[in-house]
Amino acid sequence: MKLQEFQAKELFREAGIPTPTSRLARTVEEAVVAAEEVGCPVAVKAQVQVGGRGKAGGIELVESIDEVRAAANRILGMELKGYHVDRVLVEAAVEPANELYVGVTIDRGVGRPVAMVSTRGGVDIETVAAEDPDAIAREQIDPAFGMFEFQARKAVHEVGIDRSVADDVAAVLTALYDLWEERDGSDAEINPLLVTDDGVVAVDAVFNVDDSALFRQPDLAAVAEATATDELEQRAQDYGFDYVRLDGNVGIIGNGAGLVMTTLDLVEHYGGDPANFLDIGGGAKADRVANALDTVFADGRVEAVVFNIFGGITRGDEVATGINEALDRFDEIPKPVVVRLAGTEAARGMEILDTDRVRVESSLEDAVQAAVAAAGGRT
Amino acid sequence: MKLQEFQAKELFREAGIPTPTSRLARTVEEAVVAAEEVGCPVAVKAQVQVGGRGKAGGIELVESIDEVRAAANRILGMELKGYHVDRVLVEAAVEPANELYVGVTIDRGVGRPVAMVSTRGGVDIETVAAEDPDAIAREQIDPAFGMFEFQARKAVHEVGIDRSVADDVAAVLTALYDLWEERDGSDAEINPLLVTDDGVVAVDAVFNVDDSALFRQPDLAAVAEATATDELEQRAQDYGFDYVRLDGNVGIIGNGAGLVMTTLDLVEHYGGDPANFLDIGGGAKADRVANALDTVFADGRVEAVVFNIFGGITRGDEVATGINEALDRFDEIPKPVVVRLAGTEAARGMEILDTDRVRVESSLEDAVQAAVAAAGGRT
Amino acid sequence: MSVLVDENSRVVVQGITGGEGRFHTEQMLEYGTDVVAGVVPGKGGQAVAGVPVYDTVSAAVRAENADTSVVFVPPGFAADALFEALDADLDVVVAITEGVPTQDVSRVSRVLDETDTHLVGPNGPGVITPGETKAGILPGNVFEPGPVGLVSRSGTLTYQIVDSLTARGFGQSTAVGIGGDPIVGTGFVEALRLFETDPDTEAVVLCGEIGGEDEEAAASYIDEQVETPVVGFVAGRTAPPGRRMGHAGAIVSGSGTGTAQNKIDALESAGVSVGKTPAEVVGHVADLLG
Amino acid sequence: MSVLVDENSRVVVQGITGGEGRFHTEQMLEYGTDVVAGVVPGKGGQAVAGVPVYDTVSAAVRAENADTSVVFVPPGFAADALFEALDADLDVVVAITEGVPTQDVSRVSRVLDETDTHLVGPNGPGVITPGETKAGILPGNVFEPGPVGLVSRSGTLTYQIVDSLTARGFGQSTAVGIGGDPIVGTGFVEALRLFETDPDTEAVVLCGEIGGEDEEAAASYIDEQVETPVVGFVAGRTAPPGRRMGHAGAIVSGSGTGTAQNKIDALESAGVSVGKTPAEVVGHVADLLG
Repeated sequence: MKLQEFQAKELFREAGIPTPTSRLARTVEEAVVAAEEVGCPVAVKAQVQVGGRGKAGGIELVESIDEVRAAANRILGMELKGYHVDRVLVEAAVEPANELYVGVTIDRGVGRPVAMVSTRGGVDIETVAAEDPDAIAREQIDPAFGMFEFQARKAVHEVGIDRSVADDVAAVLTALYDLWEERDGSDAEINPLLVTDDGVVAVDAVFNVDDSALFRQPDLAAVAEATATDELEQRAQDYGFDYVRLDGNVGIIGNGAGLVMTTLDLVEHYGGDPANFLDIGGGAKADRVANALDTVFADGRVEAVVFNIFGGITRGDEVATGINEALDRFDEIPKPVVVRLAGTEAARGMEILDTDRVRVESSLEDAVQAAVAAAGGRT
Repeated sequence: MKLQEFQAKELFREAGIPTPTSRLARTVEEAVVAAEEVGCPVAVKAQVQVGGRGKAGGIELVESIDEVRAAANRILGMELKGYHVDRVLVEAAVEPANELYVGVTIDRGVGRPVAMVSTRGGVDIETVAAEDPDAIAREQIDPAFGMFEFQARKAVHEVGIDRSVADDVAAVLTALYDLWEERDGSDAEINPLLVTDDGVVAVDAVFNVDDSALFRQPDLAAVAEATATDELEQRAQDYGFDYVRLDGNVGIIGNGAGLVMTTLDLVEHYGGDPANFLDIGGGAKADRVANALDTVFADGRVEAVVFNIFGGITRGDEVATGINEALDRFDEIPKPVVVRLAGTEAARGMEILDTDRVRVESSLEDAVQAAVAAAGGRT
Repeated sequence: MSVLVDENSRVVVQGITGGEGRFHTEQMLEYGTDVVAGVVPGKGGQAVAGVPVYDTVSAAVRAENADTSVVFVPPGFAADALFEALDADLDVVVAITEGVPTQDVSRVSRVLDETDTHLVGPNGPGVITPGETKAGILPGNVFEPGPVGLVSRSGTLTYQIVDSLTARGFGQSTAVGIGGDPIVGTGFVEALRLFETDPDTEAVVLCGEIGGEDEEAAASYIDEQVETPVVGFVAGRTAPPGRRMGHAGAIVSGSGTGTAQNKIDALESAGVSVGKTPAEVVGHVADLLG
Repeated sequence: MSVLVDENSRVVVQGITGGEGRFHTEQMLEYGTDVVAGVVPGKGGQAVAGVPVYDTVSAAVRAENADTSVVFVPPGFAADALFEALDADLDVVVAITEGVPTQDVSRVSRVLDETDTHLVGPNGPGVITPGETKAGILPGNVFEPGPVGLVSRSGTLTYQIVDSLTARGFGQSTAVGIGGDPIVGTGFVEALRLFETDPDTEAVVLCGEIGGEDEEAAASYIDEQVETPVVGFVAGRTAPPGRRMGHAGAIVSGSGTGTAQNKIDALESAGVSVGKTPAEVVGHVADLLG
């Protein structure tokens, strides 16, 4: 779960990481008041959970209150990479200066945390990693001990941070690691960490929380609930589904991430465009199946649905019953549905299904091809 | 540094370990008021930093206020294993019941903490360890992680703690370990941990703090300073010496624990009785040497002093100057002093020494024999 | 022969009194697994489906000689259950639990590195050696004994492929569901290493998916150390960057690493026949084992 | 030959700008030790007695090829300095610092167990190979090259015995001051193991003291694995139980373990000639090598 910039900065401030003065604003007038409090020049920054806001026009640096008004007016309400912008952060502008990068994440290859510092902040760090790997110091962290003090010093010196701010940067890295550990971060980044005459300041803030750990981070879980922006994704989240909305017209429902992804891949393989990823999870009962179908039907772009279940824990008869129940909610079936059931109680499920309302296929490949055809091919 | 019972129990309470209600009293009248508050029956317990208080008559269980008065009157002011009792703890008596043992210490053999639980509390745990080792469950702790939750459960079940209090005992062990870790304990013990109808309660409390860690436990360091009871030990502590008072008449000063202990051993080997252990440490200057002599002279039992320095970092000339300075403080040298200097600048030290006032020997064995003879042999 | 588990495995189920633990204990018993003990703190002395319950893993191991654990303990307690299982020196620990915090798994993995135990999972369906035993939640009826080793990050996708394999007459030596989380115990490389030592495994099917670099690591390892022919599949070719697909592992980062294409390229460079569809995977196996 | 350090050792001094660090750097240089670098965070670029100072151990190792560290860092920062030294993969780390909290040393020792580094100390005088190099604070003038290996928990007692040995013509191969704390890196057993592999060490003097069970462990090890003759000494025969004598290690517990007599008995059972006085120790060495 990705926190928005202002939420991440709130965590940073509590952890003692310097951030510029800022105020959150939901309207143009609030933005003006905020700018008056903060003092121009300010940056007006769209608060959405995606990266690359600057390039996409979601951040504007302005000198006067009039410009704040214009910028807020433009940014509030805009669509940014699929997200509706309903809040901006009005933040004191920091003099352009040396830009550093500081980050903490899990190195999946070794299964351990890694803390990173680079003198090449302000740009995409993955590009730096690819082009100039030595410009990033990496310290592998022992998760039993957490980060040793020397590791922050070492990272900072290895990468050649200027001696005058070396201690400040080491302190930020230590604070960021401790925050990451304490608040169950998956990734935490400051890019850029700006070097000013008074020390360093975190101009941007990324903090992604491990979804699996939200149960022990209740305040962050509450934030997550409050920030879903897409109405369909909100509905899926309320139902407890793993759901991702895409751009195509073939609705896809299945059980198990790997199998659902494979179904998406097959839709594309057979010339269609997936409309979504929806994993109903293991052991789903009829009601849950109905909710899934309900979610996908609600997507106006969907022209046909493929339902692909391989029963392990999930029982084919339960799924079939759920599909029937979901269809009962409609006088007329809104979109063609192709069902493929395999595994546990699949045969019984096939019997239960009402073939007047859904098309049944016994192979995955046939089911996907039928759905792609029903949707009328690529959008 | 050994905390007194009431100090240890204060820590236990903060850590959530159940203890009986109690009040500290410095006078008989305070003890009576305390007993009225706590409610009879109560235990009146001498507060001194030694074990085995019960056997030595330092703990009395009484039923009435009159008995409290009598017990406090007897215990306050008594000498207990060399310590003057100036405080008693008046504590609600707990019904005699099943007595358990819970403890945390460092297993020096492996260099790791060990947490222990036994069903044979209320007696000397080292006797239990010798006679019935299986009656103690031991969990070696990984100092990187601290104690895992399962380890407390495991210890409690392995040793056969009754199921009805298993969770309570596990919780106490966990709390004791965390306290031990957080407050830099060297040993922490609850013996006995009493099983009552309402759960478990820590009737005694031992908490020894690692002296080396007092710098980061300032509140415990303050307690340590306030509780030295022997006037000479207090003086030595103020001077910053490692000092132990013994019963003999040969005062011993040296540099380095091993060498001083060896000097003690040699005193005994040659028929004398050591009056003390005093290590002036490494690199001592003249002033420090004078303070050491001052401390040992102040011991009325001392009949002669042997000064044994092997200079590594410590310089023989500095030591000699210090001895001369210390002797200058007296019109007449109070006790015969035998000095043996070796190592760094020993020759120069020998020259500096005033042989009218001290006897100089060049071998350790000769120096010790001379001091033993001067003290008049065994006390 | 087989890897990780076989007919001699003696299984303890941690969290046996919970809904899932109870259900799958019954399923395992039905499949023929020697489920010899359950563990639930505070519930020692009870029994579930005739299986005695102990308070601690060490008590269960001592009393019942268990060598394998299957863990159904909820996420908040799972790490402690795994630490306990590792402390008890089991040969194989299978963690079914979904949603264990990644930092917890990182700490478990730190301890695991110092043991000889094989951890499978978390967030995987477990391990099955068809006809002998299963330690986990895989649907036994899909599997048949045979020469194909299977290792996969995904549960139902595995069943899909196994079902097709079985239908075409290709049984399985052992199937290992390594789990979909960012950090798992046994990864592709370790599973391949085990299969390589198993004379009865004549081919291995490796089912990968987007995210991480485990498929790439597997490709290098195959190139250098694996003689057994490997057939591959990678799910998530159409997944958009930066979005999480279902479980924690299935997320593509913005850059090139972790994409399906990157993984497919790496595997193919190592001589792995990568199928574009599950049907193609079975076809490649047929080509190898005809 | 020698153990741990020799003329090729390249020493980095952690905490070189402090009073002790500076003084003993000069002393080591004077003795002939190759002190190639110092480390003090924030003071990189300075120099002490001509020795260049770096901010981190890794920078010092990279620039100066150091393989040995001597640590003078104050107690509150010592553990971190030791973690840093272990991270830098040095061969030998000598911790002079006195008063490092025991729990800190326990954590350092936890990391140490996973490395190939030899940690000597903390709270010891270090290591000297007479005529070649010293890494620590031992007074070089007392030592002479020769066939006697020495391992001791105590500093000045070591000098006392070495002085007598030297006076009688018995020089030393290497002397190792393992330190007086409850937990140390290299203990008696490890030191004996090293001396056993050194062809130039013809006898070993082991100086123990009350507290702990390291002498008892050494006795078992000597009994089973040591061919080189060993002469012993144990300080603290007259120490009263329960009182601490000077440093953390020198405390007798209330029961039989840790007493001088217990240690002497164990050593004698293993065939060690234990001297009652330092002079007797030298006498035993003379009997062996005379």
